[in-house]
Amino acid sequence: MEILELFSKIGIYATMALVLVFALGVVALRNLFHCALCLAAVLIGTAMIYVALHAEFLAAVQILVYVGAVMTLVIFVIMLTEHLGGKTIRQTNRQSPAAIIGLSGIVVLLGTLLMKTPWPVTAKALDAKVSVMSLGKALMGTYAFPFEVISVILIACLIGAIVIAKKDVSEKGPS
Amino acid sequence: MIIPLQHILIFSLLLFATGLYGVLVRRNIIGILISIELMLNAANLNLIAFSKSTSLAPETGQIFAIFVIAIAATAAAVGLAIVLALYRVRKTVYTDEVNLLKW
Amino acid sequence: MSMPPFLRDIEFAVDLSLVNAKGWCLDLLGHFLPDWTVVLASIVISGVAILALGPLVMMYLTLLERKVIGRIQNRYGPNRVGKWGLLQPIADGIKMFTKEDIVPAQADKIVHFLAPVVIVVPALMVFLVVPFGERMTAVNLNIGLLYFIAVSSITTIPIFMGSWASRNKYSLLGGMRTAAQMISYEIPMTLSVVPVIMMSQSLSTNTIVMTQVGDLDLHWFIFTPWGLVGFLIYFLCAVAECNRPPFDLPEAESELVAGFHTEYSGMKFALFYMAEYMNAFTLCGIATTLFLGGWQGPFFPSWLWFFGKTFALICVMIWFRGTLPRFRVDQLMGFAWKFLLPLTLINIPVAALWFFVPERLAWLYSIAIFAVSFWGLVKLNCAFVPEKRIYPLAD
Amino acid sequence: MIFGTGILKGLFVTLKNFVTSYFRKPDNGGIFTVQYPEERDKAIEAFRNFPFLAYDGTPDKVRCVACGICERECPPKCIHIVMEIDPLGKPARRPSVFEIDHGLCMNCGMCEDVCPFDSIYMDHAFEVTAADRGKELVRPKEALLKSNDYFLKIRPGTATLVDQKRRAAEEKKKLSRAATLPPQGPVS
Amino acid sequence: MTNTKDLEGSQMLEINFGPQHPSTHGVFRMKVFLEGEKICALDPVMGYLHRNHELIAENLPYAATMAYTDRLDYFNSMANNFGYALAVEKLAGFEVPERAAYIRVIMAELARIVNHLMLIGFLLNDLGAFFTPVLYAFREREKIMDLFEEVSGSRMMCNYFRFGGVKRDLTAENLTFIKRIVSKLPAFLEEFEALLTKNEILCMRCQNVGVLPADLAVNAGITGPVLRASGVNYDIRKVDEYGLYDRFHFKIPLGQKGDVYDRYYVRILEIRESLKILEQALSQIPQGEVLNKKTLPFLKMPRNFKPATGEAYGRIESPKGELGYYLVSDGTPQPWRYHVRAPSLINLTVLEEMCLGQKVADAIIILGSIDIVLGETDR
Repeated sequence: MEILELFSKIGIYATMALVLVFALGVVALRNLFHCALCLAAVLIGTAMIYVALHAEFLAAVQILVYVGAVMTLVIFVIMLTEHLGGKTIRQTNRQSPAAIIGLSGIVVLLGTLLMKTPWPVTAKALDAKVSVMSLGKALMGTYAFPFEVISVILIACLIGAIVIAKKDVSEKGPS
Repeated sequence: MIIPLQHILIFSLLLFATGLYGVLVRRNIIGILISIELMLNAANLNLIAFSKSTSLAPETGQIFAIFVIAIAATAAAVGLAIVLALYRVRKTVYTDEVNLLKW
Repeated sequence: MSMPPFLRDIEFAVDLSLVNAKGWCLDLLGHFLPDWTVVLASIVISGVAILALGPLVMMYLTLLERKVIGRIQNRYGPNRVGKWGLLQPIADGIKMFTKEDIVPAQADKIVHFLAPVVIVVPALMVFLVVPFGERMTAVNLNIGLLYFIAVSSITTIPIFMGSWASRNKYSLLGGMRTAAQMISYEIPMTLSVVPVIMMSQSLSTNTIVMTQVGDLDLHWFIFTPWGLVGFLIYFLCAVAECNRPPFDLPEAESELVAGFHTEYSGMKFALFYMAEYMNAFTLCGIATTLFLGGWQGPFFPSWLWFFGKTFALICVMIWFRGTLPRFRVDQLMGFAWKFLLPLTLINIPVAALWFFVPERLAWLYSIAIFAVSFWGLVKLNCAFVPEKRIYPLAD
Repeated sequence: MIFGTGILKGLFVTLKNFVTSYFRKPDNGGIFTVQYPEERDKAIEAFRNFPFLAYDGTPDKVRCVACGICERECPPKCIHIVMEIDPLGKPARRPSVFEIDHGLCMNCGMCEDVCPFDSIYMDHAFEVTAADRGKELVRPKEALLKSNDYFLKIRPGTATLVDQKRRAAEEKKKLSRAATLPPQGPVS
Repeated sequence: MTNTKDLEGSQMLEINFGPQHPSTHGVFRMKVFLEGEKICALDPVMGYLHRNHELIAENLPYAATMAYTDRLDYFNSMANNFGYALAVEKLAGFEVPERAAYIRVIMAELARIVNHLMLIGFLLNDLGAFFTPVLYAFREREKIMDLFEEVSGSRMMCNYFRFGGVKRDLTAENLTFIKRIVSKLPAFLEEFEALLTKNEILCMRCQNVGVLPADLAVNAGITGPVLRASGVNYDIRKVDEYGLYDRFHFKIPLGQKGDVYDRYYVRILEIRESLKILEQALSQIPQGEVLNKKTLPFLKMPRNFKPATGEAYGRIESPKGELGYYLVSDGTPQPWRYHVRAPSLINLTVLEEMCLGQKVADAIIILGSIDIVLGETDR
């Protein structure tokens, strides 16, 4: 069975590499629609990594919420704001070289720190299986308050988004 | 865990850095918003990875990730609504063209 | 009612024949090759079965649809290629393959190419959790239902890709409509499933089927008031999710020519078509699983029951197509948000109370609640109610 | 009136049609498709398609005298006639060229109406094709000539009337000829 | 009326519906400016099917034009023939034998039934029903078409009417066939209405959509069912009493709001009234000639027909509205001036007023409910 494990390892690293490539696409492509599609790919790839980390529920939520809803919203707005077939104009500002230098510094710094730090990995945690039921119990028990707060925020933002995007009083906002 | 924790952390660091780069250099507001989604994603990945390896209650990481996803969705909704409103008034979605600090 | 034991044995053998066939293959393989190949082979066999099933189902769904609609309209439907037109799908396939593939000059070539390819992927992926029969679920995920909802929600993205990349205004309008429609109808659809999850206390499709177990005394969820309402809502949303009439606005022929796939031809068009029909099939399959007892049923093999029920639901979809005109955009959205969504929200507490109340009483109050809420919702949405008109006859 | 009853009623109508399509007769609301190459609609005598030229007996006995009335009266001007000139240089009262451009003809039946020589009639043949719209669609005389027997077959009513009329005219002609010329033998 | 030139290049989405589009009923183009799905401006563009009908007719003898009038409104060539025959008869003062007049009324009403059935079918197609109403309508139309073929020789391009009568007499079988059609149509209409009239989706889509106020309709010269759906009682069959329409008892159904639903339902009611006329005509039809003997030579030799100098306007209530033919003769075999007042074209002029502020889908059904045929609109 080691071979199968090897396969899955290869699969995970390949997914990671692909996700990084698509992430670069998100920030570097000129056509915004392509960027959004790359982001969708990144999100799906991350969901796959979640599955590999035994967080299937989270993966499903990620796809449902991010890809199904947020991405649709993003693409919708892109469609509304970009002209169909319009020429792609310069998408980056002049901070780009500075940003690259600074960020590579941060990456190197944090990366070395990450590699140097001894991360304690407990065997109990490795064995622990998170079922949907235990997640639900935690949400409704330990984290009931944050959960409610989140729902209030969601409602508030829903109303806020509609109010902001609304054109004038006589017309309906996007649903 | 199949792959070592460090690798996941490095991966999420790279993802985060890419997202941050996007936030810093993008002119288009929608571009900035989707780069922020990238960063949030990297953070989520960290949460999951840590919850798999530490002795906290195993649900914690996932639940926080779910919260993050919910917040990200609200952020996207409000942000995009603002973009739409801005576009309607200014006919542009480029940050450096919206520099009047007024509507 | 009980069957004689030998009949039961035969039924069992037939029932599991497909499963056993796969098992024998794997056993045979296990004699010669290392263990990991057996695991791999198992995946490959299931995968190939699904990959073959998807297009096959799609091909014959088109034939079924054309035949049924033909009969509804007093026509024969296709009857030239093969007996009763049985080879028609193959002829169509050949035609699609050999047709010229036209890409608009202004199109975003890569995305235009990718969209039909990508749209098939989620359509095939959802087959993984559909329980086709006893022990015939490809992957028994413990979050199967959530997986199904999540994966089928990806479908909007390739539709967007197609509509955007075509650089066509009809496509663009179709894409916009798709986004609005799919997101709107996903919400009541997901919520209509919640009572089922509550009752079976599981997200696994297999467990949901098993909680509706029963031979002739039917324990299907549709035979409860909340199940019936949930089923109706789910089914209407399913019709909307796979863009079929009366909710076919994204590809409204009389308005938007063909909506998001206006600029597709040949094989790419066929892929869009395929995804649409496979979605219809899986949505009906999941409806069967959730509300109609899945593969449960007496006498016949379980997979026959599953396919029978699913095809019955698909026939209802086709029946809708043969009868109903299309909604308008605002009415479509209003129907989802002002009618279906409140009804699902009422449905959930009704189902929750079902646990604690004796059955007779539960029937009574749930019927009362649904009647009142239906009446109230119709009254509130006065736009849905037809006006009464009198036509004077003058000399 | 409960919301949805109209839709249910409509669904019932289509269901009824679905079921009855299996056993109802075509004229009673069943399937009325005529499966074309195998089955054919019943021939209707009045049906008119492109015109043809009738001849008696053999193709050289054309009724047409190339008078050109149809050519002149044809609304889309799709007929082209050239009168044959006999070796003596006199008009032979027979068409040497008689062409109908099927690409122009609109099957109005005007030529049939105006022809004083009972020569041009509307045909029933509708399975006419051409691969080239410039040349092949212009049908020459050879393609247009059809015997009176064919005419009798496709349009028995009209053809019998025409035949009677022609026979009567012949008789009259003979009689008048008999009246002007001395009899040259026993008249049968 | 918005000038669409001003809107070009604005933020609005400009869409050309047509000339190739599934539901423009031919080669017709609607230039539409959209804001989201709302119509801000609409510009009907026609002329793609222009065939020079009037000029051709001015260069042909009067009899030859009859075949061309078939091609105007190709759904009811019988009605077109009727109008043209009326105009020429007015010009030349021909009488029509009684039996021929009855046959004309029967044919015109059958054509009206065919036209209204097809219109409702296609309107439902525009509404998104997948061909079912069309094919049910086809089922009934087929019988009437068979009859047309039997009497005239052609299903659609009938060319059946002649000056002073009709081309061919109806046989006894034809009459029983028509009786059978007439006796069976009410049952079909019941079925059709069960499928459509009370359907909630149809009501939601059609009611209060594309409202045409009565005063606008009158001012714009709208005629036919579109006008009557707005509640104006104007039917040329009653106003002119041409043909034999004064002998029959029938009513004029009127709408109240003038929306798409009224236009749909008024047509259903008109079919019922047509059936009443047909029943009366079939029971009253006398024996006799079908063609005025005086006109026969003119049909044999069209160029001999030279009406005296003068003008005539013959109009009928075609299924689409007032179909008028205006003829000016200068004593030659060809008319000096020939003009067709096509109801499709004139009814189309209010399209923009009806569509503004509605959704895209509404524009399609409003166009469908006006009932245009491009052969007539563009001529």
